[in-house]
Amino acid sequence: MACTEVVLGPLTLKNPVMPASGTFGYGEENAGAFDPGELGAVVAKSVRLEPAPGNPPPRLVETPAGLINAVGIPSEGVDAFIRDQMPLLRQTGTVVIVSIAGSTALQYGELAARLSDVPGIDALELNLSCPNIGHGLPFGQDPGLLAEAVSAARGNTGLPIIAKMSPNVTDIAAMSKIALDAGADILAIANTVNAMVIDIWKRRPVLGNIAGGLSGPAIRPVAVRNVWRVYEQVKAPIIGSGGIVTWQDAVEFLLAGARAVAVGVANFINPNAMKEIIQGIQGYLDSQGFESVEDIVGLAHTIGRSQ
Amino acid sequence: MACTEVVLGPLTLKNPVMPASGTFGYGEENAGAFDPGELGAVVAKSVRLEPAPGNPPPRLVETPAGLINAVGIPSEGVDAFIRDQMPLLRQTGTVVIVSIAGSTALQYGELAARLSDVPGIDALELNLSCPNIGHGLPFGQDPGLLAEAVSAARGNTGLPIIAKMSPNVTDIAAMSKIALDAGADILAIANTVNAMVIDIWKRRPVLGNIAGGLSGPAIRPVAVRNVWRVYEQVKAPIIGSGGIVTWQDAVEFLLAGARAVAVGVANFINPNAMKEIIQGIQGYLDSQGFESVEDIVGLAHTIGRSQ
Amino acid sequence: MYLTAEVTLQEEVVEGIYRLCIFTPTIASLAYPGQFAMIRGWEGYDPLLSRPLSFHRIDFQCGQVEFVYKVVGRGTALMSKWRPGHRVAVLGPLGNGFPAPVAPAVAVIGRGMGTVPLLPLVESARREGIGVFSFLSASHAGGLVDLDRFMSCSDQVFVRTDDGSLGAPGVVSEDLERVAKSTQLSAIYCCGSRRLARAARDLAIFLRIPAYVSLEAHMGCGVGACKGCVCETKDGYSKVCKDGPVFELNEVVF
Amino acid sequence: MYLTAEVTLQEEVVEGIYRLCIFTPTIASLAYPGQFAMIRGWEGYDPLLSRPLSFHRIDFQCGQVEFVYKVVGRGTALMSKWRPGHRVAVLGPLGNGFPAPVAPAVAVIGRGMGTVPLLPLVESARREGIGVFSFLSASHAGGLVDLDRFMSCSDQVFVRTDDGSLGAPGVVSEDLERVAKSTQLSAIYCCGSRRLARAARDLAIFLRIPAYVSLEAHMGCGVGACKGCVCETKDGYSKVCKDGPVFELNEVVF
Ligand SMILES: Cc1cc2nc3c(=O)[nH]c(=O)nc-3n(C[C@H](O)[C@H](O)[C@H](O)COP(=O)(O)OP(=O)(O)OC[C@H]3O[C@@H](n4cnc5c(N)ncnc54)[C@H](O)[C@@H]3O)c2cc1C
Ligand SMILES: Cc1cc2nc3c(=O)[nH]c(=O)nc-3n(C[C@H](O)[C@H](O)[C@H](O)COP(=O)(O)OP(=O)(O)OC[C@H]3O[C@@H](n4cnc5c(N)ncnc54)[C@H](O)[C@@H]3O)c2cc1C
Ligand SMILES: Cc1cc2nc3c(=O)[nH]c(=O)nc-3n(C[C@H](O)[C@H](O)[C@H](O)COP(=O)(O)O)c2cc1C
Ligand SMILES: Cc1cc2nc3c(=O)[nH]c(=O)nc-3n(C[C@H](O)[C@H](O)[C@H](O)COP(=O)(O)O)c2cc1C
Ligand code: FES
Ligand code: FES
Repeated sequence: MACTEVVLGPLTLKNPVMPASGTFGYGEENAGAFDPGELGAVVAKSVRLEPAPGNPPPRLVETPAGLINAVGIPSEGVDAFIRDQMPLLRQTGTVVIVSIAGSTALQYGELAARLSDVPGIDALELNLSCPNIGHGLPFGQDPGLLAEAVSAARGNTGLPIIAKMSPNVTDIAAMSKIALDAGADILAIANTVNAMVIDIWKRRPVLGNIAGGLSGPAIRPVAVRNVWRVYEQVKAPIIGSGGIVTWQDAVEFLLAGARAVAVGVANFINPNAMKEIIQGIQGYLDSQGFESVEDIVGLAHTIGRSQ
Repeated sequence: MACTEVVLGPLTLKNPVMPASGTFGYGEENAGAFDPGELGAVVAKSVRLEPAPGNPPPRLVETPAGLINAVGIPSEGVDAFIRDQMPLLRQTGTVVIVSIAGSTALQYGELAARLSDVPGIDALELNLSCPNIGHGLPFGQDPGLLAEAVSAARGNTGLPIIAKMSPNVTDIAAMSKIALDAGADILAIANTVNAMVIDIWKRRPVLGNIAGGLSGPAIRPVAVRNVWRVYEQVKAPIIGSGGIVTWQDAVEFLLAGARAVAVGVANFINPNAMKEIIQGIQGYLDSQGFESVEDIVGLAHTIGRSQ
Repeated sequence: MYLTAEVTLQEEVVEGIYRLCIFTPTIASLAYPGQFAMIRGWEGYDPLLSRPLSFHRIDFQCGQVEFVYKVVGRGTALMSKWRPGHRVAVLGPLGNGFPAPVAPAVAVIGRGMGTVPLLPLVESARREGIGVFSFLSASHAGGLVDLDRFMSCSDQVFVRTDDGSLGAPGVVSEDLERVAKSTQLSAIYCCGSRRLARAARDLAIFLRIPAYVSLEAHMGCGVGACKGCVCETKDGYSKVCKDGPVFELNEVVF
Repeated sequence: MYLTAEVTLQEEVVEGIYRLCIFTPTIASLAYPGQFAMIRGWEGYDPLLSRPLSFHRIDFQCGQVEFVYKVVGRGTALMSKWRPGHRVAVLGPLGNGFPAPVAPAVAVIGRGMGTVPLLPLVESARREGIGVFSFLSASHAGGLVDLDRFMSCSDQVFVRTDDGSLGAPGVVSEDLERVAKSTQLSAIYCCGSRRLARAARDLAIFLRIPAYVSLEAHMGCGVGACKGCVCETKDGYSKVCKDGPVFELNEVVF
């Protein structure tokens, strides 16, 4: 049996499959199809410094092969998170990744500081797609803010930092380099794509927040392309995500250069998805004669096109 | 019956529906379902200065609710285009838009010069998504190159100029302003989204060109969002496109702020699509009590959210 | 429970409204009135998400659950083409259903498809020997699905249709008010109309009895993980799938 | 022609290979061997594009066209679920088919699903009184669809299967070479295998007779507008849908 362990810089996972932040419950909000401890990691929904209600409903709208969400990062605040959620996360017995979302660069620092000494956290993921206070663009779309936010977190924690990049940029590889230079260890490629739907009968946007982020199979080829580019231009471990539903999709990301994958919307349509993906990757490696996941990371770059 | 005429700055169309460049044959490559003369405009496949073969096959790959193409703008060259294609285009009897694609900014100028005096051309569309020679990014993703390409065309023609913007940028509104400042009259929002698919059995990209542009319903919510943003921030007529298949989709773009719409992949799956869209828009206006297309352009911005 | 199960019956009850039965002993043995299931049974990713449907009948003896749904869009249109033998993915039972009815009698008040989740409640009340008064409205008679079942399990049924095709025209909440004056009700259960919900709330406050409403929202996960399906309550946003779909009526901000 | 038409027959010929008949007098009256149609008959946008299928039989008397296809992916899997009465969108006939066979005799050589477009050619040659020699190969006997029809319209049929389940193991192009030595052929028609195509090309050059091949490519529009379906020819890229799908064999760069 091929080895499924993957090493993402300072972080080692027993297999390359984890949920995407905000799409999977590790405790009671679990559809109960399998034990989250089987996952390479669990990833919590992004947490804020202070409690926040999130966006007004409707928060979801379906599109062809996609889902737009404008949930808006409701949060119980970091203190309540540490008190109420961390015990559940720890209990899963696998690697725990906590996603944080700030409204200012400093808040990323503060969140990192608060979470650094909490037992049971293995890495912090910075959700950089949140709009920031006092500036038009989210952190992930502004090179300066991006560097500030990542540096602020880096300055306050020794935990591995995953920078979850926005795909809504001209050059995601350049932005990734900025995040790495500012201290990120791992890149998550990528978050949702800006999108919206208008109700032609009400003649207004469907979502309470007007626009939101598109996820699901519709964006998979866009995410694969982003992983491919970043892999080519940046030396850093990549967690790939965007529209992964089946193990075949996950293998596609690995071949493009991801070392691990995050699964989002698929958890909604098939609560067994992540388990099936873990098994499917294993089966692919075995049947294709590979010895480990690492063997296929980025492999599609190196095999010459034979015709 | 509501009036379907739309005025796009210097260009007046009898109705707001046209094909997207590269997806519809006005002459013999027409699936023959209706007379192209019924369209608001016909738009030719992008033409180059010199003959070019285009990309190696495979050039197309399907994705969930989408199609990636890496056709690569094969062209007979502008001279052969003027000789062989223009008679067919003129013959349609409707507004003729010629799309041009340069490999350098100067080539946009040269193409504009060559086409300016050709009878029967009503507007030039600049396809700014083509990679340029000697620089990493396509014109549409580099502010400096974008300005150069548009200026070069503007300097050599009095024809209305449509700048077809790339959605693969951080801020499409800012890029649109650059195109307008450089002399564009009309914005086409937007071209295809960078994307790719990897064959997990061959372990290499499916497309001969590795990556391509994603179109179809998958990107519709992304395109609507881009039209919405540009409409909010830029004063210029917009041609919306991306994933329009039905008249309802077209109305969505008009409500978001487009004054006209371009239909691409839909022509492949329903050769009657554009005709049905024209009729559907008419029916919507009539049944909803609007007097003209202009009445609903951008309307979703102005109606307050009642709850 | 997430499982694959077989469609055992599909029938068009009236135009555009279908009855769908699925054989799934596990879910049938766990479900209670007011809960729902997320259902998906098509190829491909368009539409992408599962569709939530309330249990209309929970027959744990036959191992079967029954849904009644209206075709309103592409998901339900695809559903209506499923035939017996077709296999579908079902996640359920989900959510907090209706608190169990208590003696002496309960009132259920619903409109249109909102009567769907009320039927299993009425049937269970009847089984427990608790009185039931049903107040049902719809735009037209066809919209009152399984009226006969409501009749056979209720002490009294009041019916109103907008077009007068069944029952005198009028407002069914007024019927409820009238009945409430002469009958001791332990609770009111409501679904399918904001207007009826507001009327039921005011009456329940006046009578000092609990009242419950079953809400709908666009759903992603159905299990509380995505926070996509919120409604506004006095405590802020609540998740319809997990905190509901049944809420105490006066907790909800309409 | 772009029209909506009704499925009249769907049957699984052998495992994974289906026969699909569509009633469309207009297309049946226009189509000729080697042409194809783009077909789409599912809801939603996943899969997005129509699927190209070659005519397997063109029955203009019954107003019917027949396709034979193999389930290889999601589009063909969905297709296989269509039942008589199902309505599908058909665009066709498309492309340049096979040049009409001329006396005294033609050879057709095909492998697997590549035999599909050859059958109407064989049938029309027979109708015209032109001799036909058919050279068919497949991985196993089941892959030789409608062998009986080939038999009844050919002067001689040579069959080879990789697993020897029908015909002696061997290479069907060698059969062709052998026959070509003793028989005067006016042309060779080929489909379904690069290896066979190369062999046929070399033989045709040697015999100084024309040879044709039907190619496949991923298609967008099917009508020549999108330039998505090119193959490499001596003149550069050619559009399979419009310039082909049938090409002169020695024009194609393999
Ligand atoms: C807990 C719950 C229980 C439900 N029980 C029933 C039931 O027993 N019978 C029944 O007929 N319907 C029920 N619904 C509503 C049903 O889920 C929607 O009608 C269905 O999902 C629409 O899917 P569609 O693809 O046909 O429509 P779409 O094309 O997705 O949309 C058509 C219309 O339906 C609305 N809609 C879409 N999805 C939802 C959703 N998840 N919730 C509410 N509205 C939606 C859209 O806004 C739109 O107006 C229930 C909804 C919830 C949340
Ligand atoms: C002119 C023409 C005539 C054809 N005639 C027949 C026929 O008579 N019988 C038959 O069984 N098949 C025929 N094909 C091939 C058939 O179109 C494909 O098998 C079908 O489109 C696959 O669709 P899918 O959704 O099932 O597979 P997908 O899931 O789309 O793909 C599965 C596999 O099929 C390949 N494929 C997908 N689309 C095409 C395409 N357009 N052309 C070639 N390969 C493709 C993919 O690369 C992949 O390997 C023909 C193709 C062309 C171009
Ligand atoms: C309902 C929903 C909520 C999400 N919440 C978060 C979040 O809190 N933090 C975050 O970084 N990403 C969030 N995301 C983005 C996902 O983590 C993931 O990056 C995205 O959905 C793309 O993956 P997918 O296509 O597999 O869903 C959310 C996505 C969805 C659909
Ligand atoms: C096969 C194909 C070829 C295209 N060729 C061109 C082109 O030559 N020039 C151009 O500006 N856009 C080209 N496009 C992009 C379309 O014009 C359009 O912007 C895009 O497909 C989005 O619209 P759609 O989703 O409706 O297809 C092409 C698209 C496709 C699918
Ligand atoms: S549907 Fe996901 S939280 Fe309710
Ligand atoms: S499929 Fe469009 S040119 Fe051939």
